[in-house]
Amino acid sequence: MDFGLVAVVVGFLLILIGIWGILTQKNIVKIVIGFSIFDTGLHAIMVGIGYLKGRTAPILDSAVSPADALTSIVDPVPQALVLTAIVIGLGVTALMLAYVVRLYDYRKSLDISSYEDLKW
Amino acid sequence: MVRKIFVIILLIGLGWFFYGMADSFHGSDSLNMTASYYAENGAEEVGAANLVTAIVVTYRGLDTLGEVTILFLTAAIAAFFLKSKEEFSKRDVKPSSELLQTAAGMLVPLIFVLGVYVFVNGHLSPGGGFQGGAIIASGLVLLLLSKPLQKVNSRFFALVESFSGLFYVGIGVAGIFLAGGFLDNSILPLGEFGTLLSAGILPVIYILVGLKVGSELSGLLTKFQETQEEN
Amino acid sequence: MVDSILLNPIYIIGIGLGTSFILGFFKSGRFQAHPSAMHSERIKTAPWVLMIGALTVMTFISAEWLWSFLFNGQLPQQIYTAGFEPPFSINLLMGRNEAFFTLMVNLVGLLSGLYLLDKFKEMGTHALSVYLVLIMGLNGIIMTRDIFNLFVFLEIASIATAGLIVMTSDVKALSAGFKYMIATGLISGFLLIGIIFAYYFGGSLNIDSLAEANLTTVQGGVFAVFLIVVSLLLELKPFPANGWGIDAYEASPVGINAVISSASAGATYYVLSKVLIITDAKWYAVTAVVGIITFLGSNLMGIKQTNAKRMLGYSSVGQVGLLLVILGLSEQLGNSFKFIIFGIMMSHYLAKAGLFWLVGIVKTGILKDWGILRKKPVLVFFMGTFIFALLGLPPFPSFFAKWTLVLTLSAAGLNLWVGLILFGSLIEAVYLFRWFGYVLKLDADKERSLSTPFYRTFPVWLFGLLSYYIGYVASVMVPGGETLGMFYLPLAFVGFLFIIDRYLPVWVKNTLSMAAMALYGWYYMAGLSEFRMLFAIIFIGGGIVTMIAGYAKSGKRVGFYPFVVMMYIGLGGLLLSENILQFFISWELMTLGSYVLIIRGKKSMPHALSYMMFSLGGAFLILAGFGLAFAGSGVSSISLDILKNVTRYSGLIYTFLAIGFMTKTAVIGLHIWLPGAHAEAESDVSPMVSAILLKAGMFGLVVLMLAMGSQSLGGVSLPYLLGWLGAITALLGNLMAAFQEDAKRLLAYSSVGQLGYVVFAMAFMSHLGWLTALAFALNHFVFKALLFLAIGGVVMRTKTKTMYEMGGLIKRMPLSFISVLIGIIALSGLPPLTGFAGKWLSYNAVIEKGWYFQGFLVSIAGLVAFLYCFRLIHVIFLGQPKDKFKNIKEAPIAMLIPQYILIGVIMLFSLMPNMVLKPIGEFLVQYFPDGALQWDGGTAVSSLGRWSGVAIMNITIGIFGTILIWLLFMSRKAVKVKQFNIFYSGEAPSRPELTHYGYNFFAPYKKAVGFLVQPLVTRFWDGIADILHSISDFVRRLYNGNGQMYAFQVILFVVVFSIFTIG
Amino acid sequence: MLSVIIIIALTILVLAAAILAVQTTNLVVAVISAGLVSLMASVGYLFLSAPDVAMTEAAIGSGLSTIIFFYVLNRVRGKDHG
Repeated sequence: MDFGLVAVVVGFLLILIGIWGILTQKNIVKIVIGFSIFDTGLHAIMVGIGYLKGRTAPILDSAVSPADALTSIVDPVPQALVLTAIVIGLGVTALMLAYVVRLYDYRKSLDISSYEDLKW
Repeated sequence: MVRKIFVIILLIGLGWFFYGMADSFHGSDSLNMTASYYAENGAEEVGAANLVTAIVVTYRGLDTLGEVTILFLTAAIAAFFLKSKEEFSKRDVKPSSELLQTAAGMLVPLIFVLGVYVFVNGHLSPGGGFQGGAIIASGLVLLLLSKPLQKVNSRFFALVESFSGLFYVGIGVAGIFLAGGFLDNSILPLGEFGTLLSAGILPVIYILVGLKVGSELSGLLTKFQETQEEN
Repeated sequence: MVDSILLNPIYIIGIGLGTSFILGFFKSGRFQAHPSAMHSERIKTAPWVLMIGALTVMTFISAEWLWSFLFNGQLPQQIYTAGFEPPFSINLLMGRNEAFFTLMVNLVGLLSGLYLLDKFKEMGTHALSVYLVLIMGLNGIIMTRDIFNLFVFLEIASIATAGLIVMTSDVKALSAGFKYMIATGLISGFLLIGIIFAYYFGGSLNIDSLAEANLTTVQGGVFAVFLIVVSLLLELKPFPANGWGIDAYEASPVGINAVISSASAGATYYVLSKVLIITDAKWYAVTAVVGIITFLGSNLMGIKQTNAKRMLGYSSVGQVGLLLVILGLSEQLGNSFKFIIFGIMMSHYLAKAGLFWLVGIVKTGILKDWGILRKKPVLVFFMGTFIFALLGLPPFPSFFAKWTLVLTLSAAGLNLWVGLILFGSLIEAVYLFRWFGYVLKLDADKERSLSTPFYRTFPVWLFGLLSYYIGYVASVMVPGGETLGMFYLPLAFVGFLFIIDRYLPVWVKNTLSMAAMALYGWYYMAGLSEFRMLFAIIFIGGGIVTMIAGYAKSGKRVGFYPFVVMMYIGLGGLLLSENILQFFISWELMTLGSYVLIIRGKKSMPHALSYMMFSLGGAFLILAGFGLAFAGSGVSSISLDILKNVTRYSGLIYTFLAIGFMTKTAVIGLHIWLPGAHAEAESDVSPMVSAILLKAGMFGLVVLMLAMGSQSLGGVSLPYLLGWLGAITALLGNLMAAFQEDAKRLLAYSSVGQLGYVVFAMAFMSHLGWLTALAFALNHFVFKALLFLAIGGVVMRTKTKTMYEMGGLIKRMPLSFISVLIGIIALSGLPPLTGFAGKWLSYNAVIEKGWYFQGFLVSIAGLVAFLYCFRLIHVIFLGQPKDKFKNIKEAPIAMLIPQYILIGVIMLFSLMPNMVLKPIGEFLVQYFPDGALQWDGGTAVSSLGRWSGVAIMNITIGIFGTILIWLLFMSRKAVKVKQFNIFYSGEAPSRPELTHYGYNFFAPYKKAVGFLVQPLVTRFWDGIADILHSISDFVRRLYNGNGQMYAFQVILFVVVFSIFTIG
Repeated sequence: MLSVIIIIALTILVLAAAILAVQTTNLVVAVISAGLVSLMASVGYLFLSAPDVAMTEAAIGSGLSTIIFFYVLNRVRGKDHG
């Protein structure tokens, strides 16, 4: 069983679930939750892509010497990217939630259809 | 309902596309060009045992600078418009239980120490600035939970944040003058591989990242926490 | 060479970031919910100054780099971070493009930073940091060569944008910002999937390495390419998945908008262009298609907008669409690609930022409240500059870019693209010119004042002036640009007039302008040959004569003279043109100048708009025609002579050009702008536009027909069609003239009819026909100018244009009466005056050609002309004087002088028709050798008869003199009754004019032939406009303001796009 | 073999939690479920030899974001749901 493929597939499914939430839930908090699941899916895909079957973490210690790193570690690059992506995702989520708070202050409503001021 | 049907149709379309992508993915047997380079040369060039850290802080240092900037942005924006009233309104918040307060008093320093440990050792073991910063921020949450009436000095976070950010950029620029380029970690000697004081300036950067992320997240949390008072 | 240590481009990023971190040290002056509680009065300019300083340094660095790329032969420089070479570490590139784009971003960032001083004071240091980070992020987007790093910078930019949107902090901005975040969140998610798959299939994150990996050939790699391209396209807000972007435009503060529109769009666009190298030809084509849909769709949406910011948002998106088209077609555009992008990009950049800044100065988005801008004429000037620049009118860079674009696309055989681009530009012109019309015409709210602090006007000034400078730069770069020197001096004079415009009285400026035109004619026109000389007499000589009437005006007449002169420069330029570029620029200059003249009239706003639309439509047809000619002649030359050598598309070229020119001659079907435009214009403008300007179209036809001769399209001979068109125009124009109540409208319609004669006569393609046409052109100028001046004088005194309200003015205004009398005699083609010569010639020509039925129509038209001429003289001057005009004065002397000069000219021509006809005939011989008129002294001899001007003159003067004396004698005996003094059963009639004999003068005829003058054509064009408006209104309902709807559209775009591109 | 079973279980749980998170009308449950999704994902990352990511996801994805969510919920609680 290829864990990498599993992660990729699960990631895609999470993305679809997240989008479903974003598109169908009226409540803006739920929309943000949809985004957070969407993000988790993204991260899962990225980690899955970097995985090589049967290899260890890209940390060189007593178990893995620099010499045989080439054949024994998984790809570190996607992991580095995911670290960045996770932090960015947190930033986006926090900002969205800040929006939610402010929107709520104005209209006392969490329904996205209350916020259609600009259109056409 | 009609709307949901449309969404379902749309998601089927998207899912079909994703299926194509997943189908085209079939793992790898060996590291690709970029990863091989890091595996072979990372330890030698950067001197960090944790290759992810080497990549995050050095090879892709600009990304990391960018991402702390994003947190900085978020914190600044949230600070801008989640501003609570200047006077701290003394509404009746139930003081938390004695137990929680005591536990927090003991745990919070420990959590802070753990956070610091994580980002100081980022180049050797799993973890680093982000994780350490996040741990520090969660320590703060505990503090806030146990003493909900305590006014946290967000000015302090802002100062720490600015200082660490500035140092970070400064180290980056120093790389141009002292070494091979922006954010080059070899402006300090690489040291002995696998020890705490190794990998050049990398641990310093990661400490700064840790401080910055920690203070940014703390600032963010404080803002969200303070908005409670307006309620 | 740039010292790469001291001016390392990475400093742009370092300084941007470092400074925003430093800004964190300042105690934040924070936003307060209650403005009263603004605790931060001792405001914090220090942080603002710091930010401006940082932006200045950033601007300087990129300017320095651009400078050395352009002038010092600097080579592109790679900047490695972390001291390792790519693809293993992130690298940035500073090349010519990067320097250019970062300079754009930093400059507009700096200026908007200045502009936003007030706003920043209100928002505090946090906003300063966010703003600075936004600019820094855009720089990063441009320079980075690493695709994940690109993602990070894109995120920085979009989060900063979302942050700045909410900093206006009203609920609308908040909801817009939230929608913006949802959409960009999804888009960046898709981008990230694309990036990681690109890494998987390509083994690198470096764009250049990915390009080498040929992802599109790797099975599965296509998915990665697809996602990357689609998300970058989505970042550029393609129609129709762009509601979120449009809302953001509407919600954000104007200084920010300027950055989003000019800088962000530029940066994202550049990113797409650099990332497309990892794809293949197919993706370029896809980009072009998305671009054209966006260009057309967004501009269509723009039509229905009433809010300036939203409208500009649609326009920005549309412009980006156009840029995408160009990017997508870059392969086909070859060497011209860079120049075209440069031109379009610069115009968009300068104009959009400038317009957004103006929105902030006017402080209202409601288009109809923009009249207030007239309080600052300079700003109106710059607004005009920006709008013209946006639409690609000369002398702005986008003009030269569009010109090159059309020529190159035509040469590549991509005619459909040319058509679509020009059509989209026309739609864009509709709403931009409507807006400009509001500014020029609508009443301003007197209560409001316009606050224009220096830091707000300075950016507008700078970008306004830069538009001209860059336009100059572009003009030198375009092929044929070296021949544009002929415009420099005249246009410099126009600039001079602009500068002195607000300070000098009208008579000084009038004198200066006349002198300048005389010099222009003397210096430039002296060497002209043949036809051109004839038109030079009309354009320049005629122009000077009509300008004498300008002395009748008092005050300063701000905003008049620069445009008059510009129009005449355009007209003169047509004559001087040796290549199609000069010709087209002249054409546009003339259009621009005349547009402003026309819109000065009292109720002329809608007419000026329709004038502009028809003119631009015509101009675009001309442009398309030139493009085809360029392609069809097979020689890569832009000389006007290529029209003689076309081998392909000749029918189409002929048609396009003919229709284009006939929008100016106002042939039936394209005439609906004319009556309003001519009739509502000021009294000395009407003769200019009606008697002179129309001839520009005729000159175009002359050039066209002489070069291309007879062509046919689909088996139909085009001159034959023109003949019919001319005949019908003549008849209907005159009929409509006969049924007008408004004296100036009557004259205007009469011009429609008479230009119909001209087209008709030219269509003969024979010696006599052309002789008629050219002679008539000269005559028409003389008598139409005379009539408009005379009637203009009357209108000036009576303050009405409605004929039945006048009457009996012969005694009060005898000199005007004589002018009109002579004018109508000349016009209606009665002997003895010049009109008769035209008639006589045309009958000869008809018989010669054998177009009897058309000839019949034209003769009827001639009869109708008698009717309206009769009405003109009878209703206005004869009959009984109205009480209120008892003490009316003769028209001002300044109006009379040109009239009598013109009368002198008429008399001269009438006495000696050979003076005009003979030289025309002589040079016509080389084109139409057969059937030339023979001259026997002053007597013309054709195959059908002979005609001597002097003899006829003597006879008719005798007859008419007798009648006139008799009439005058009889009028003494007339019984005087009061007009309108009629009561029905003791009640005053509700519409007393119904009882006036001068009202509906030709009612019986109207009953008989009125069906012919139903405003079918007007209805047709109104119908087209309605359809456009309805489509616009229907489609924009897609943008229902719901964030989920927008998210749905974004994802739908991805899915549909995937179906079309990768099956 | 054990790892395979754990992975399968994690997969099912993650998806179930995700669906629960977007479908439930109770915001508290939704937030907790979303946090669980992150938490289980971070466990999964350990199996994918990505301890750094696992730590980060656990600390940030399931830790801090959940806390922020709760602050927001606390702020807007009870007045609206849906």
